[in-house]
Amino acid sequence: MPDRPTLRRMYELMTTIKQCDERFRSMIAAGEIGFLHFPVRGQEVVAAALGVTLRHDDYLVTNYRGMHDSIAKGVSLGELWAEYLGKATGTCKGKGGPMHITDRKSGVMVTTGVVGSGTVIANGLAYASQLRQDGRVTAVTFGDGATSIGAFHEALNLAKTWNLPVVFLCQNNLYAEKTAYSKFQTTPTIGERASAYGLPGVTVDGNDALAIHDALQTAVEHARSGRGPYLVEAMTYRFFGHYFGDPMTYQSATEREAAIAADPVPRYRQWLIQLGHATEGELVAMDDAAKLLIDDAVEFALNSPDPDLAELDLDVYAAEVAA
Amino acid sequence: MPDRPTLRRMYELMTTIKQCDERFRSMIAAGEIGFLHFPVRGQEVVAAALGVTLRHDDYLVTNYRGMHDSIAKGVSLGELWAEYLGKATGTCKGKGGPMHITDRKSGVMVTTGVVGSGTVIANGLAYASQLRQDGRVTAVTFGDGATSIGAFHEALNLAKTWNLPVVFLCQNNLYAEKTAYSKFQTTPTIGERASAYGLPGVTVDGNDALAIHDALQTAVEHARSGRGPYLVEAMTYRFFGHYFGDPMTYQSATEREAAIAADPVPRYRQWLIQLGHATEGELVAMDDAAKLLIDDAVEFALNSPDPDLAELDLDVYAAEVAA
Amino acid sequence: MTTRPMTFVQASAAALEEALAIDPTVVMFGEDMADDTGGGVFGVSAGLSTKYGDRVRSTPISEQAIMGAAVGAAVAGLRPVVEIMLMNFMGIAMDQFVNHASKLRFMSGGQTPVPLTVRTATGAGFQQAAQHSDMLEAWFGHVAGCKVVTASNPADAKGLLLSCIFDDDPCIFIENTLLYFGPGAVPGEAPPPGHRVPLGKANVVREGSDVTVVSYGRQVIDAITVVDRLAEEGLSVELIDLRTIMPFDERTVLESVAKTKRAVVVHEAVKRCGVGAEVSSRIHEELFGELAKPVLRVGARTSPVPYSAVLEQAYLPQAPQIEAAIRAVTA
Amino acid sequence: MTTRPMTFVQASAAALEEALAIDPTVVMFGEDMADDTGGGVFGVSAGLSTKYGDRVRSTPISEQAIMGAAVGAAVAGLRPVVEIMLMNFMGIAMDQFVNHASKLRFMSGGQTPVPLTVRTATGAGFQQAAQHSDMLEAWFGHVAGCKVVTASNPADAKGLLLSCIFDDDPCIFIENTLLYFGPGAVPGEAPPPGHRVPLGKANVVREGSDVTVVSYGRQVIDAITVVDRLAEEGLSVELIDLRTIMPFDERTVLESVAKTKRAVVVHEAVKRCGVGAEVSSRIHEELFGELAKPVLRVGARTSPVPYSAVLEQAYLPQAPQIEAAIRAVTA
Ligand SMILES: Cc1ncc(C[n+]2csc(CCOP(=O)(O)OP(=O)(O)O)c2C)c(N)n1
Ligand SMILES: Cc1ncc(C[n+]2csc(CCOP(=O)(O)OP(=O)(O)O)c2C)c(N)n1
Ligand SMILES: [Mg+2]
Ligand SMILES: [Mg+2]
Repeated sequence: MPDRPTLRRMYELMTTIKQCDERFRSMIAAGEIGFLHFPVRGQEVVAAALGVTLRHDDYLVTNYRGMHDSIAKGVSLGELWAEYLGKATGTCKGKGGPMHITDRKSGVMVTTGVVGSGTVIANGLAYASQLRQDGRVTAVTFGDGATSIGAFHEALNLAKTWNLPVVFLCQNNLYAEKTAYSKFQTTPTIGERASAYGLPGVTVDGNDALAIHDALQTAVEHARSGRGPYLVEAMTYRFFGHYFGDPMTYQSATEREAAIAADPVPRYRQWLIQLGHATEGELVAMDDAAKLLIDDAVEFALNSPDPDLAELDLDVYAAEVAA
Repeated sequence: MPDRPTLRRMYELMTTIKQCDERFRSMIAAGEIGFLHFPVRGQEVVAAALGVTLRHDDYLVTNYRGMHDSIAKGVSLGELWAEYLGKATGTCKGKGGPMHITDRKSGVMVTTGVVGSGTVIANGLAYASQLRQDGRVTAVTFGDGATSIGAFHEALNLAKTWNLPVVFLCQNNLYAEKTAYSKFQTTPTIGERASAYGLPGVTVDGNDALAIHDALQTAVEHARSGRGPYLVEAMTYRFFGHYFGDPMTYQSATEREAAIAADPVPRYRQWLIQLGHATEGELVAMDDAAKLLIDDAVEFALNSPDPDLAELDLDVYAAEVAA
Repeated sequence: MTTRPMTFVQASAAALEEALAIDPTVVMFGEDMADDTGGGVFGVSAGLSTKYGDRVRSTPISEQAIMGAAVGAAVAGLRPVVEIMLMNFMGIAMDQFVNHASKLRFMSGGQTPVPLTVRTATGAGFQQAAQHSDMLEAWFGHVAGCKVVTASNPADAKGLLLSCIFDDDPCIFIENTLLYFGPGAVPGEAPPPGHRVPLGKANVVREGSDVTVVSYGRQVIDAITVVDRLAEEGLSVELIDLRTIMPFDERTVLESVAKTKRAVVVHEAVKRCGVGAEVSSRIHEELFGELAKPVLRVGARTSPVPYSAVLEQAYLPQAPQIEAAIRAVTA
Repeated sequence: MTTRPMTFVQASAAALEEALAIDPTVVMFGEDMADDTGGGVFGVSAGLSTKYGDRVRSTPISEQAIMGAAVGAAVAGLRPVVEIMLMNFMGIAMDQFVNHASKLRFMSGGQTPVPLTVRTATGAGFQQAAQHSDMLEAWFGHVAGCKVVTASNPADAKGLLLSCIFDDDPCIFIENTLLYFGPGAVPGEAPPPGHRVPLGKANVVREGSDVTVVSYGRQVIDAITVVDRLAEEGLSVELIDLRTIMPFDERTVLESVAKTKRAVVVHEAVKRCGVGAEVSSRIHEELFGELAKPVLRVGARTSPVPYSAVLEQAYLPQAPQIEAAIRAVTA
């Protein structure tokens, strides 16, 4: 059981992620901003648990649906918003965008748009830590769909043979785009597929903050102590489809409504109050503080300039591309 | 237990493969012919068992170390030799070579030089059979090293989700080029990795004709009856290294000598006699017949013409390439 | 002949449906493709699995397995049409497409043609950034044994896709997401059923005598605007839509340039080592003595596709650059 | 300065050893690489893992994992040098090399350079057929963000490989198997320790005034033979070895052709959409008015690499074709 500050920090992260996702969606719906958004609403808990489990200097590799992971790892909201809006002040100067957030200072090293590709990259980061003995762990997050891709297999296999300090975190939200997980499920769980590589794997309720926190803590500790890689499958759900605007015709309304009714964020909030870890007043204050942070981030992003056209010739190579 | 004709046929295949490999090596050593040869000596038994288990019209996908598989599946020795020698009369008119034997008439559909790549192709052949309900099974052979590659994972996973009639046959000869299997072994066996895809997998002694025949028969029957894919790992050994001429410095002489001392071909031959399935005289006749066939094949190949230069513009596309 | 309008999405859908209907060896698979998994990410395959059952299937996210299965199915005599959702993901399937699909006919001495078609969407302009927008046709142009095809209007899309499917060589058919959903997605005229556009044959979109513009895909639309505007100025531009990008219709291109003595090649892909370099080189090699000016190329900057809209628009070759190049060679 | 002879294998080995020795961030991995797994398939890395321990590692047969680990290690600040045994297997690692290694510096807005080097062997002429011989440098030339390098002699090989390793961009260094073990494998002069050959700078192998030949890799050796023979006839050929194939040293090439007014580009790769098309186009674009003849390209036929030795030799561009092209532009 995490200590009280950790429990409260998890809530701060959840409410920030939840409100951030809501704000993106409402502003897109209102036509104030426009980009392809991959909603993370419903998956806040697993990200929050990851955020409090990793050290600030640990490495994270995430993917296009990675806003929650990035926030949890500590990316500044202003820079995140600015990047999503393609502004010069964004984490990547507006050149990468939502699918490619890199933020060295918070340890978000790579965000990939290619399903499953992050798993093999994570090994390289972990290898660097292993050589340097810097005590860092690398975590890589990916979806249920990503476990079908060859890179995932190669990644687990190499991580095991090199005994790398890496945690593979599958956020199983039951869908890969329009394809239900159950349609392509060949084993009862993804967690147990780890045994094909001789590494430990578990499947836990990713919407249960204590359960996923516990699993991640075990996994991170395992990796950090030199015992090698670990696979964690966190069962969760995405409330708003693959992308914002997804008509979600391929999924049953009942299933979705049930998931929303069991929304893990208010559930956790309730639990904090019930167990006396925080008062309603304190939680309202956290919600409000997150709102203010987001207000600032939005303002910062909206008021930021577009990147200079000269940026096109920069960062392609170490030297500027000659016109 | 296979019937007597099958037991004898297996020996015919083994002695043909063994002598063929010996002839290639002796002629290369003598400088009479020259090409990069991947010896199959030591792996005859598994190929022979496969040969008698598959129907003539079943499909086979093999790889650069595939001479034994091709012979077992029924490729004409003359055309095989001619292809190895790059002659116009070869299976592929000399354009593919040893690493790319295709022989439609015996069901050898693809031979790949890219490790593990055959596994995903096999699925496509099996899918065609599934649609046509032609009762064919597709077998694909690959090595222990190939199981580390992503394509292998994708292949097993898709084969299971589509319930394809395909048999994945891993010939575990304990080495991948210079890398001992044990160096990269993450699970006790490769056979058990099948469980990560919900399909049956077994590991058997591939040098024990009855054991491997039994396993393959079960696997092929399973696939043919519509119950889906099957993984068979056949434990074996390659006597002459990765390629002919390989100094084999990476491998212990004792290990190799022990393997050669336990040569599965004479062992099986002995067993046939002991159990009364064939007499010494009959087996000598088989050995001699195989030798004559090889003599003919060598002569045919040596006397065949090189391909015409016009072949360069043919078979690139359906239409001839315009000069 | 019908004149109801047709979008690019409808064009691909119609070609697929027609192919499935007329030939039982046509099969289709890809991610999300079957109706119980959404009918395709862009809805192109909606309804097809319901109608054609097991011949239209969804796959796990496994580009190597998709392409490999297509190779195997083609070798077994089927005509698989597979979807690699976005062209950048061909990076995962290159071994199967290049080392296997494109070479097996040759390696087998002609025994195993590989009549597969890859449909793949791509194109910059939607802020999909560096991993979802690349035009990579030049890679495939360099590979002997495959054909690379794209369309600039829905009727061509339908006719070319059908030709790809029934062609006996592996084809990669590029669908532009901006033509699907962007400003260029204006419906065109629907062709009559059975309409095919032959591979290997370019289309002279505008006849002209002063300069030849060679292009393909979405840039043909930009070029039409420029060419028609210049016509008002009295500049007569011959506009060629390659349709089959590679191997390209040298004859049509060379005959045109022999007439106009000037040429501009336009494509969306990065200019460096792009298809434009091949087309330009062929023109120079064959018509050097007759050319009034060097062939110019218009293409994207040497950069990954940027996310920011302003950078992305500056990255892309646009109408003003096409116009400038035409003016430069006719000056 | 030492003059002991050095083979290509020794050149790569020496560069690797030197890099490992002087910079603790240099790491190496690939199949069979460590000494307990044979010290590398061609023996290039023999002894290095024994000396440098965990910095030199073997991997399972997993090209995606190899390239991905190199990307991650580079992002973390190491200088990984990875071996993709043969260039055709890059087909498996394209997503990692192109979508990730080559773009991450840009996508991250400059935060994460990817200073990795891929060593990969290839080349036709050893009857290794269609899946083990391809020259695919044009693919990488089309990708903004990476550099493509190859050497025509051992001293360059050592100096260029060292420069790749210490370059801050992803580099792909192509090693020719025929130069390793074939008739071209004559040892060259060993360069002094520390010798580096700068990237992006071509080498003028022979100065001349009548015609410029631009080449790289093994074909430079063929070209030298031809050029030296033609010199006896009084034909003065300037021979340029690009060394860095792409981005190439336009300045050296253009200055030379501005002088000679004639050019031939030679490479082993298939001509269609090859690097030669880019070089040829650039020369035409910049020097059209000064050229006496069109730039000619010499490259492989439009075909997969055939197995049969007679076909393979006919597939490959050879000295007679180089000579014929030179004669054609100087006629
Ligand atoms: C290699 C690859 N194939 C296909 C796609 C297109 N695509 C984007 S997201 C997605 C579904 C991924 O599902 P999952 O891994 O479960 O992650 P989730 O989106 O549910 O978080 C697909 C197929 C891609 N980006 N990369
Ligand atoms: C994708 C790929 N990577 C590397 C190679 C080089 N290579 C050829 S054979 C081989 C070893 C394969 O070992 P295994 O699968 O055990 O088969 P075996 O040779 O023992 O039959 C390697 C690495 C290749 N051909 N393909
Ligand atoms: Mg999912
Ligand atoms: Mg092996």
